[in-house]
Amino acid sequence: MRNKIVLGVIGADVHAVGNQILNYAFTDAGFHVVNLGVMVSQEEFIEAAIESDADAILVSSLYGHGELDCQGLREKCDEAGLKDILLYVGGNIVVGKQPFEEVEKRFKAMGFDRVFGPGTPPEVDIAALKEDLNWPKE
Amino acid sequence: MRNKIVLGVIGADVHAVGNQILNYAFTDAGFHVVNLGVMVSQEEFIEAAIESDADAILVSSLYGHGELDCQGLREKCDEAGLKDILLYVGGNIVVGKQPFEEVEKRFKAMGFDRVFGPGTPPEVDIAALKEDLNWPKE
Amino acid sequence: MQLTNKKWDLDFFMNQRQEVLKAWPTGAEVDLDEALAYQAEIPKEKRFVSKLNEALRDGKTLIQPRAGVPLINEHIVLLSHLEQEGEADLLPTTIDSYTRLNRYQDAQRGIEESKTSGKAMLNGFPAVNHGVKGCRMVTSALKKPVQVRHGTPDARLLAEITLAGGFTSFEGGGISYNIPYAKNAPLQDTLFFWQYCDRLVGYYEDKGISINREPFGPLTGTLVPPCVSNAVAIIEALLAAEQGVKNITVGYGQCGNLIQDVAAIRALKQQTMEYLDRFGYKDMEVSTVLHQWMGGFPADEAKAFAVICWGSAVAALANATKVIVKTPHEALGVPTKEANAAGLRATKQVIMMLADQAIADGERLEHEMAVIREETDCILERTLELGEGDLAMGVVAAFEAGVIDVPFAPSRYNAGKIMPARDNEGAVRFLNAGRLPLNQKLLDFHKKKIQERADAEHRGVSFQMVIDDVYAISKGRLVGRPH
Amino acid sequence: MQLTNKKWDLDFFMNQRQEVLKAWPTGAEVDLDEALAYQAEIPKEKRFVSKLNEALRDGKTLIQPRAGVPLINEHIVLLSHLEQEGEADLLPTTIDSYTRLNRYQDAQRGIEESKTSGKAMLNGFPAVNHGVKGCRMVTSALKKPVQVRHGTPDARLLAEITLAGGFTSFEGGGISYNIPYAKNAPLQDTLFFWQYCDRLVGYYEDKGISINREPFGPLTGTLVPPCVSNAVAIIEALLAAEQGVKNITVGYGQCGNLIQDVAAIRALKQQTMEYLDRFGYKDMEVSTVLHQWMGGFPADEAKAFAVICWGSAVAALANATKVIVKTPHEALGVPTKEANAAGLRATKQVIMMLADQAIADGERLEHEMAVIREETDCILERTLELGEGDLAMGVVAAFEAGVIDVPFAPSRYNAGKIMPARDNEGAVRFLNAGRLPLNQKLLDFHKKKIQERADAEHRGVSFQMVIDDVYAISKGRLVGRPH
Ligand code: B12
Ligand code: B12
Repeated sequence: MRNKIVLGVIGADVHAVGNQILNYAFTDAGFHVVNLGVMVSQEEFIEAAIESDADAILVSSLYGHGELDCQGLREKCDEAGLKDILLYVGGNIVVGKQPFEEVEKRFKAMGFDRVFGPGTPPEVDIAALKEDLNWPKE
Repeated sequence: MRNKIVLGVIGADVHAVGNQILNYAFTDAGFHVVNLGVMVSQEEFIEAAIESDADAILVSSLYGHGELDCQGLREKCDEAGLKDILLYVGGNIVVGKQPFEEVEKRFKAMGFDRVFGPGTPPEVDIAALKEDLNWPKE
Repeated sequence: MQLTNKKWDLDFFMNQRQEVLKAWPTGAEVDLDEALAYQAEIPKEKRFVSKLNEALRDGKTLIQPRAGVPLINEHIVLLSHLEQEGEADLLPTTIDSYTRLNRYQDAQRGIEESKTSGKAMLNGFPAVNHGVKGCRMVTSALKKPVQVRHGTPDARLLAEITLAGGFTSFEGGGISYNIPYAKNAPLQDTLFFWQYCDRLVGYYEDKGISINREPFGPLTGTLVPPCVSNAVAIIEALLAAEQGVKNITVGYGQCGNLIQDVAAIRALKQQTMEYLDRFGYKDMEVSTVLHQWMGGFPADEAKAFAVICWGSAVAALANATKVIVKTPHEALGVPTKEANAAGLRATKQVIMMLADQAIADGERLEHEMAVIREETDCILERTLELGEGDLAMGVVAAFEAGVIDVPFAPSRYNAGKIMPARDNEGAVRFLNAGRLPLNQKLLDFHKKKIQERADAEHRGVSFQMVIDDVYAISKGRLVGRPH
Repeated sequence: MQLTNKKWDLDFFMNQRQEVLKAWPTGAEVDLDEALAYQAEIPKEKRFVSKLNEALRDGKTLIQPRAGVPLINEHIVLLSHLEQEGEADLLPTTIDSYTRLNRYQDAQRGIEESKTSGKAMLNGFPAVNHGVKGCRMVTSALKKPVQVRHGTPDARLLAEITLAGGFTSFEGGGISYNIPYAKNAPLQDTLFFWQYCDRLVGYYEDKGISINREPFGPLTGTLVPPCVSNAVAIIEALLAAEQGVKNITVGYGQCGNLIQDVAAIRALKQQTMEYLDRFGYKDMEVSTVLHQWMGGFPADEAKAFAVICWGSAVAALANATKVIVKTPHEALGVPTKEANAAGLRATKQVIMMLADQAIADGERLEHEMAVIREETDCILERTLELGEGDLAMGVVAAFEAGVIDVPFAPSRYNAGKIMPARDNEGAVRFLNAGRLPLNQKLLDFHKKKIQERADAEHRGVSFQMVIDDVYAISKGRLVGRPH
């Protein structure tokens, strides 16, 4: 079963609460979680994904600099040979309250497979990832 | 000096607080006030204006039925010989929050000389009336 | 006939009904047996009485909006929105002002003009004109219990139609729906009309259908001293109980000072039960309602939210059984359904955050309760004396004598001699107690409290304080300080 | 060099300054004498210290937003809006996250991209990049005092530039701007960096320019037990005082239970003064700040208003000197200026309605204060012991030993052993006190309190409670009850 994920909060972001909760919730749901915590660079995400042979990278960004911090992550994954790795991003990923559709479009254009808005509960993330990783329906 | 006014709350409206305050404030400002209180019919306004030889009628409506209650007041004044009597209306004169400009237009079309929105403080009403009655500038 | 506080005998009541139902064609739709059968089918979770009793048991505070528009479908849409988007626990149907004055012809004009103009031309739902069928369309479309809220001095026909129409609670009373809502209605008459309403509810009760009754607590909503509104609420509870009402919600309009408000709600509950007990009414169920600030609101919506939330906090801390919710549009006009739901959601959030909390008790709260209880006793005892034991007659005499006196009331049957003003902490006191039968100790207390404020403000005690206080909350504070 | 809690001698400080100012070109703009002269010209009503002292004297609660955008003109427009439309008493300048980590190059990129895209690409105002002149453009354009608010472990250059730039207050501390805001910053380093900042303020103070300092009270903002944040605030006040700071605002993030919150603010003020006194710091001016709920907010704006208003009520009832205000956009992102002003106006309305009121005192409040005081003493005494009398060294050792421990902190220098959860009334207690040096009586108290809740919820004590509590307020209640 594909269940290995790398989790972390990108950039200079220190919002630790959601990360700790996601770690707990994904582990509880049967995933093998490599949690990098907060203030994680793109390079650290990629290294960890290679090392753990991950199926997905889950990037959190809360503090507003998500757009700057995420630029180029997909390209770097490609270069590192993580060809079709799933990339999710979630949290408060832009500065301010912006229409979610536009934000989603911008991040999808950057190469993210799924984009989650503020306050998405873990159930939703978990269901989505199970689907994308072709877990059998319960 | 033209300073005689008739004051009252029109229709089935029982909002008494503003009326009592207006009575106090206009009297204090040097007007001679005939206060009819609440639940005043168009006929009562007109009778009182004739009897007291009033210079202006100040109609309050708070409860939302102002538009129904005020229809035809100007015409009845004309018929009663109160040819150019000043007609003011103020309070929460329509149902709900509506753009003030439109409301003002509708009430001016009904023959009111001035229309005051919700929560207008007495100073403003008094200044306007003094101007319309040509009181000497202070 | 002579007004007395005695349960109407059934024949007399049934005779009266014949007259009442003739006042407008829809009266003919009311068939009491059929209505009882209809009410008996309404499930528990849609009944006011069971919801309130549940909340009482669990120490919860329920939330309820005010809302009413002229047309049936629009009204259903509105109430559905409030139960879904507003998370309302209890629903209202606010009646328009023409209906309140039995001007059904004018209400009809309002319905027609609302249809043609596409704008609401009435400030509420004209239930009598819509009749029993119209009311049932409303009450059956919703998941939550629905109450009739109005301000009708003579609500006999309205009560007949709405109870047959599936409403399970009816607001009002012979004093509280007269003095603040009418100019020329004699108290004898309105007390009699409300004996009718209470007798009707008592009849339903006798047949096993329990209907909630709620005297209107806040009266004129503007600086009403707690003892005045509590005295009226207790009287109306007693009058209702005599006619057979069993489930009563006594109400109070937030004054603004936390300690005074909590004390008032607690005293209200205690004294209502004590007086009901004293006069021998058994098996009574008494709940309480706090109305968020009923006086002038700030026009700014953010500030209006603040007033709403502070009222919610007080309701929760006082552990009122329910709270009546204002909206961010309050100062401007009848709210949109969105604004109404927003007021409810804000209220719900506060109530839930405070659900498990209580105010710190202490001496100041005890003292405030003692003051309110003593004042209320003074008024009630004197009222009973004036009626020579008959409460209904006592009420008429008490208003005539200024023994009960409501500030800013439009009614000519109200003495209008008292003048309330806030003290230095914002509690509502008497600047002038008029002819209220308070004892010297109490009068001295009020005098001292008002003087403290005057000293703090470096001005003399005067009517200007009252005016300043009337505007204060709408201008962004509680006590109307100079400049 | 060895970290000790001793006032830096002037030469050492001046040497350090040379290095610090080189970190970014704008450092060269700082001329200390010229800065002193510039500060001396700032009138009283634009100075933090005088506003706070005035509020302390009059028992008032001032209101202050958070706000910062990348570009100077936009930032001025924003703050002007907040002082006019928001009725703010005190103004902030919130610094962006790159600057907070001394990544001035990235901040520069953010400035450029904000200019070209027309969107704010930074989450705050990059004051270092804008330099002394840029800061003065901001502070001189406003009528109210302006404070630097950030979260910067190494804020030395930021302090130099902003104080020279006309700011009259500086938030932060070696613990409070490290543990919640950094992952890898050793406490030795950040304590040292903040001695620098405090020494700089002390230098201004010595020259007659009084600058307010404010340790960041709420830490991670999420279920931080009062004794933890109070202990940190008191330590930072002591460390600041040693370097010559005279005017300190100690802070606390609302937990949500009224009695606990009022008790915490009162205990904080008392103990700060007592400890300052015990260590011989004279002529200290101590004010307090309450932060409206700092954890996850509800996304719905009406509910967010409710959280804001309840925080305001607590600030007023606790008589905090100021309150830091959230906005109805909190859950979604950096607020628009309109949303920010709305939060302020709601807060102002609550504060003013409660300005003249106090909470009813009583046993429960007394007891809660006694608990917080005793816990805080336990932590502080053990910290001093570990430092063998030196507070700075004690802090490093205390964090290592888990004697001070902040829940949900990102820092690897934080033990992360404690687990907070709410009790049945919503007060924050220890589900697991980790290695905090609480005595058995206190531990038993917490255990009892958590057990009460578990019993009421018919479930065992578990980590699920903590998770439920983390989400509770954003889901519309205080205590995270099951289902
Ligand atoms: C207190 C109050 C009541 C009390 C009134 C007690 C009494 N007898 O006086 C009670 C609870 C009984 C009540 C009842 C009702 N009310 Co009412 N009430 C209010 C409230 C909260 C305050 C009114 C007040 O006293 N303000 C303080 C005084 C000083 O201000 P004012 O009345 O606005 O008057 C000032 C100015 O408007 C101006 N002004 C007034 N008239 C005029 C005229 C002229 C010519 C000029 C120049 C100026 C001027 O000067 C006055 C002095 O400063 C308002 C909402 C608000 N404003 O916050 C609703 C409000 C007026 N009520 C309303 C309604 C609908 C009702 C009810 C139908 C239903 C109900 N909610 O129960 C009944 C109506 C009964 C009836 N037949 O009239 C609506 C009206 C809606 C609309 N127009 O769209 C309002 C706006 C609330 C709302 N948003 O829904 N109400
Ligand atoms: C607590 C908090 C803080 C604490 C953080 C303590 C800590 N170290 O953890 C403190 C006070 C230190 C702080 C600091 C700052 N904060 Co802050 N903070 C918050 C707050 C109030 C709650 C965050 C939280 O813990 N939520 C609870 C957890 C459980 O939810 P969550 O974090 O949203 O995560 C959940 C979901 O989003 C989702 N999720 C998250 N990531 C991902 C990823 C994937 C792939 C998926 C599928 C799902 C997912 O699942 C999580 C679990 O349910 C939020 C606003 C809010 N949400 O109410 C602001 C907020 C995130 N902060 C903000 C800002 C700007 C800052 C600061 C820059 C400035 C400041 N205000 O001081 C600094 C940043 C410092 C830095 N370098 O990062 C902004 C971000 C603005 C934006 N994006 O436009 C917010 C939105 C507040 C606001 N409206 O201004 N903050």
